Amino acid sequence: MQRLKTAMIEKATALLTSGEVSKVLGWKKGELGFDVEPAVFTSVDSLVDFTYDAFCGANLSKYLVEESKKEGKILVFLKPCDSYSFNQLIKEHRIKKENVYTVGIECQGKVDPYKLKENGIEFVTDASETVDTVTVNGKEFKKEEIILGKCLTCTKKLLSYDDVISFNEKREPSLDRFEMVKKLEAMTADERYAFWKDQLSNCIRCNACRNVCPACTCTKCVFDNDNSGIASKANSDSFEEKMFHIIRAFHVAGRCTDCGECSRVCPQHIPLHLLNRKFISDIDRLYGEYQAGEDTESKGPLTNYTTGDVDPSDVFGGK
Amino acid sequence: MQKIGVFVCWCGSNIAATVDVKKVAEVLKAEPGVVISENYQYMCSENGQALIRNAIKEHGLTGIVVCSCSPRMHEATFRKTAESAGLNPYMVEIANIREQCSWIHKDIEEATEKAIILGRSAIAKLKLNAPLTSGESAVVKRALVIGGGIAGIQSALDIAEAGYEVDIVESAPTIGGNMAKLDKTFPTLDCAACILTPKMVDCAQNENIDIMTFSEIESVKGFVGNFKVQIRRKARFVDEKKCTGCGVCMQKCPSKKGKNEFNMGLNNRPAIYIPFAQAIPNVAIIDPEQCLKLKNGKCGLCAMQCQVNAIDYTQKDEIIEREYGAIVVATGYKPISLENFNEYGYDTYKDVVTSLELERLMNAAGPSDGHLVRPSDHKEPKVITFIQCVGSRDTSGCGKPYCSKICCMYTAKHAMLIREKYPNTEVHVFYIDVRTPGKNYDEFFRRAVEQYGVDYIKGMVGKVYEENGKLMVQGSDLINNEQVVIPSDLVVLAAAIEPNPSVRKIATMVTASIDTNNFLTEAHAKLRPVESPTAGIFLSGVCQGPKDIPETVSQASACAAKVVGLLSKDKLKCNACVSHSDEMLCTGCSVCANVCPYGAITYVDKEFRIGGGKTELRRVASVNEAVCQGCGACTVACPSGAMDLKGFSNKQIMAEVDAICKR
Amino acid sequence: MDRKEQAKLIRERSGTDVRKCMKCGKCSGRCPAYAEMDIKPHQFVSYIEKGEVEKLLESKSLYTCLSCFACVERCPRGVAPANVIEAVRQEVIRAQGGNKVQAENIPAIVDEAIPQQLLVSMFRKFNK
Amino acid sequence: MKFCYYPGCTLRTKAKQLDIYARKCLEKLGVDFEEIKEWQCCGAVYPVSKDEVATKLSAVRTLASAKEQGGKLLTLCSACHHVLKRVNCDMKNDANIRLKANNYLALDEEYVGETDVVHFLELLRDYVGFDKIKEAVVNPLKGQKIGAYYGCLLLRPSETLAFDNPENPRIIEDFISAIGATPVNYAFKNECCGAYVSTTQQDLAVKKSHKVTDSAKAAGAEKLVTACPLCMYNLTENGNGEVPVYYFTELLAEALGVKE
Amino acid sequence: MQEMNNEKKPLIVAFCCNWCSYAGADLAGSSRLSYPADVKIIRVPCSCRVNPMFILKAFQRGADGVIICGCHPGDCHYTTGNYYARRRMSLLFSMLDYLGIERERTRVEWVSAAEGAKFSAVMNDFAGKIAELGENKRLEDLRCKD
Repeated sequence: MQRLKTAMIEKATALLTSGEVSKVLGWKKGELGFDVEPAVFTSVDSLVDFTYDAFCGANLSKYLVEESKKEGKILVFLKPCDSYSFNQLIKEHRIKKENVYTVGIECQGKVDPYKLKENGIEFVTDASETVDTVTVNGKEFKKEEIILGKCLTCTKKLLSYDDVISFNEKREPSLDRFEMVKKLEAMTADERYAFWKDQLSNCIRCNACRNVCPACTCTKCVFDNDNSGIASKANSDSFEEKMFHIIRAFHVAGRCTDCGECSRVCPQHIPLHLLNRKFISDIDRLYGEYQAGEDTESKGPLTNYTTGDVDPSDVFGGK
Repeated sequence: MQKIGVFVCWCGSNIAATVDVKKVAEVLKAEPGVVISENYQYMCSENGQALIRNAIKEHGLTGIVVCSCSPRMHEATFRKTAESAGLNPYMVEIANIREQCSWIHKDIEEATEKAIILGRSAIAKLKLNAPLTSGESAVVKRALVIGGGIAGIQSALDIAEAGYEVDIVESAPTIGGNMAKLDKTFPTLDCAACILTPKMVDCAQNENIDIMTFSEIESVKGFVGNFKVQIRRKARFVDEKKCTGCGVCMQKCPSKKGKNEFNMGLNNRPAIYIPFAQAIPNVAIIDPEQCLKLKNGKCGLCAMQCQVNAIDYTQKDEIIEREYGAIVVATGYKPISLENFNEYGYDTYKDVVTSLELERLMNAAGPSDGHLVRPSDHKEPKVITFIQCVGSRDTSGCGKPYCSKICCMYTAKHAMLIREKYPNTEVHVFYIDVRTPGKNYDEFFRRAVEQYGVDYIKGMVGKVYEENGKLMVQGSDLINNEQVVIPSDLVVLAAAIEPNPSVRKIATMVTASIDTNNFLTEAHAKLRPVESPTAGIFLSGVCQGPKDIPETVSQASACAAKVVGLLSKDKLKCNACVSHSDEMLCTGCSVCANVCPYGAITYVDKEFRIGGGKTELRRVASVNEAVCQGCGACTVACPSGAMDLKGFSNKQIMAEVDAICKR
Repeated sequence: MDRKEQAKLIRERSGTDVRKCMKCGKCSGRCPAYAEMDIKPHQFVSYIEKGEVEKLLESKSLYTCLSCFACVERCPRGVAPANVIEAVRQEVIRAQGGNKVQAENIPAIVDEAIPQQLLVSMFRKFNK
Repeated sequence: MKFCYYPGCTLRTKAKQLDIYARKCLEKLGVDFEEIKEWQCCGAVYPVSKDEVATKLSAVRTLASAKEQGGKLLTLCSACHHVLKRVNCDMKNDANIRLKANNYLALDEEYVGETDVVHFLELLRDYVGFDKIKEAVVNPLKGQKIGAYYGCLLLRPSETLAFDNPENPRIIEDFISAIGATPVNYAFKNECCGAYVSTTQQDLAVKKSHKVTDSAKAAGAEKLVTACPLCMYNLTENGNGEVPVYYFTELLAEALGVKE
Repeated sequence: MQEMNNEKKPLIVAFCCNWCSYAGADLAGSSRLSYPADVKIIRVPCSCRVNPMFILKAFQRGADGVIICGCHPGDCHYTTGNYYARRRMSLLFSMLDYLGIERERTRVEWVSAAEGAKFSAVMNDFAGKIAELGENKRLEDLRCKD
């Protein structure tokens, strides 16, 4: 991990020095060690705060929507999952590609701070990792015990970039990403209802999921727009949050790359990605496998059709 | 402050008998924003409209709700009413309390309650309506006629006569259609060729008409006034421009086993052929299934014989694209296949023929040169039995549920002609009903019975079988209450007619409505009988419903009049209910353009103020209002809610939902 | 039971909609037992449609109908005249003393070759 | 695929040939079949009336036990086939009859028409295939001119029976060709022979049977084949006596070389 | 069948496309083919105009069933609208089912302008199913309690 970070800083320094880029989008250390934050570095000097370690879970691509509009080219480091979001944003004309220099970096799963806390670690003094383990404050964890949910099922590959930094150390996913979706589908309607009622009633409408989501880049969200007919700031009845989450999932259906940021940032630990994954698994099942963000040209499943598509009445296998 | 007027129509007793219209008016009057609420016997009548006009002026209404029949019926009427009183026509909403309320409910209380809810819903929507104005689009001054039978020919001639260019696209190698195959025509008994072929020649000679035979419609894009049509000109392996129609190639062609389509397969034709003597264009065509050169490369006799080098074995299908302002569908009919009617032995016995086959057998240009002989042994039949309604009026699933309309008359014609030319021939006709509405039609039929002694038997045939060389026709004689068996030499089946099978594909391409029998639907059975509900698509001939020649020609001319009316305009008013993008919300993500069937959405980079005296360049969607047809696909695809549909906005529909769901 | 009621019952039992008949006579045109019938298949449909059953109950056609379903097969309107005849026959044989076949006549009928099925059918068709 | 073989009453007595040869042919053709357990009479006549339920129950029992045995119900006699197929259709489509029959029978599991009723000729056409039969023939009946006699029960009403084209069927002709003989087409192959009234109104039965046999004779048929014991009896007893009638299975057995 | 008492009659919102299904409903009307008054129709230009938000809004406001009717696939007045609607509704309905909402409460039917009888039959059937399901209890907590 250290050599990866070193190589990244070298790359950033070189590009800043040559003037090819004027800014670098990366991660900055926090006070507690695991509270790494996305940050823009504008000079070689400022790179002292630059970091890349097992805590850099945040997806940087969404920041480019704003950053790429500004003057000067920006260097961005993209983990595999970030690069799918990046591609999707390119497809939707949300990022000015000519203003961005992309460097793909490899990733073997990022640590989930909540799981650290559960293991009694409140702050990080030192950390190191291998492909399969993470050692924090001298304590060694197996990756599958400690990394983010989204990383456990990750099968994403390094796509195409201006440059790639990789030492060919890839971690294999330890779980099937649709396992929980399948489990829910196998439940009775009553059980599913109870599950979601229980989960979604925790929602406090902090909008963290919406704010982090790289597919949610609307200038103004329909939920904030009086003309949409569904605007609401807070939940006025208990269905509101269901409605919010269904609509949000629907709005990103076919565009969601399954980056998992929504669940990562949810302060209430609601497994929001299970809504998106339901759409993804239905799309794969009904219309053929589709991975949003794998390319920048293909038509999304909801802006496409075949004349022989299944009827809504047959989605469950007949009326 | 909105001032809304509510107008509840009785529709005579159509609404008032089931809905308490006074109560509806009264309750709706209490709705916020409603300043006047009236009820009247016929709101669509001049008096009713005057009542609305006066109320608009008197109360300064900002919008009106009419509780009446379906908006598909009178929305346009009331919009005009509003407009004439100075109100924007889109400030009108209709609550459908007839088709969707009074006509389907019996309980007055229940129907009244529903009518009130529908009224409230319309008021809720109206409150969010905004005055709309229609854009304009230019009209391409050229018409397309699909189908070159008598319907297409007549429509094309009339349009061309009015001074507009028109193309006829015909799938067969010649125009003329079914009528060209007929011998004589009822009720005047003049010969079909004598009245049709001059019209065909007119088409060929008219400068405004371009005939494309052996061609099919490949795709249709666009909208009224601006259709873009791709036409596939199928390879005929003969250069149309060079061929003089001399016919030498036909004589020399060694492959003579092709079924002669023009003679209903009753005889054969060579692989290179001209469909019939008066074909337009009078140009040969090669049947690749039969041609030895095309099949195995050996022959080439026709090319050697051709003086003008018109033969081109390498010819390929060609696709051309043209623009039209209007499209006439005149695809016509064909007799149904008789596979479900084996009791009449059509597939089993050679001497059981269809009426269209009989036309060819009796036609001077037919396979027997007009000498009526039976197909099996070419002998003159002495007893001929006609069976009517073969597959018509059949709801069992074997045939067609409708009356084919032409069979009674042509059967009477056949019977009469046979009795006249061969007085020693016995003619029987099995019928269910003889239907002869039309000028001089019943007189015609009676002549067959009274003057020519044709034996009409009321009853259907149950079975046709061969015994001792005769075709035994066993059926009911309901008047005599007997079962009769008539030993016959020739049996003629009046097979039902059905729309040309290609019409479904064409209807889909031009987005015209089509009914369960594959007949194209007219916009209104009485008031707009020659137009499809889809603007710019017109219906000519049997594609709209069974018709005889006089009716077809009348409809074809009516259709042409409508087309000319359209083409005479320089600009058309567009649909006002179009999509528009809120540029402040739009992120330029391109999702909407992906689902637009009309290509109406483009993206532009526009400068926006972002405060602090700064601006930024943003990519936003822009809707071409002349092209947008207002389906709304983009509005749902748009995640940001920037795309909305005028007249059916998110807020309006939500308001309707709210009003309906209010308990 | 009044005759109208009886007609209604027969109509229901037949399971066919006699109002769909367009009076083309194809059923009678096809019927192989037509000559032996006093009331013809199309008349059965017509009488039932009008609610007149009296003549039908006495018709000998009830026993000459061969149940060959040719009329059902060929009706262009999906009416089943054979079902109507059967429904009337049921009305007759279900009534007291309505049996057509008497047990004492059986020995005369039975011959060496007669299949069981035919005897069973005879009882089933003509007796309660 | 398994077939539950249903002989029916007549095949055990008067129509033994139909039965015996059928079994031999099935074995020869390698069809997986077993006789249906505890079969009952099909009821002989399909009760057309909508208010008849009790008379359909024996057929339902047979259908249900085929379902239990997990095979398609294979019939031979046209009358049995007609009754079983139509009752099965009622159980599938007529909610009233389905409810009443199930209430009455109180089976372990409700019967709702799951069984496929397949006639032996359909088996030959759709499951074995006439091509395969042609290959299996060791003793082709060359030169024999045979008329197919369909009668009514296999064909009508075609909506339910779905056996073949009701006015111009081909299946028996194809069968005749497959065993090496020459099919003879004649007009009355699907006309009723009048068997049902042969006991009560013999004159009519004679008339109808003559119509069939005369028509076949005139067309040049030397013999007729049928699947129906009623037709067999009636055409033999009441026909013109000039064209002998055979069960199709007998001819099949002969052609396959399993007839003793 | 009518299990609910009179105050709680089922409430069904039907979104009908203007060209086929709304015309089909008109035809049902002019043919006097009745269906329950519980069904209230909202006219939209095309089934593709139906936003999932409308459906959720209807449930939120107390609808017991929502049905979307459009032209038969292949017959859309706008050529392709119903193909998009078909995908959208397939996914949305599957999602509602995933959240434990009775799948019978939502339906899509293709009804042409010629199918007045079908329209009536569909509405009778749907209204019957909704009546059988009873009040939208599962979604009770999504009602605005005003």
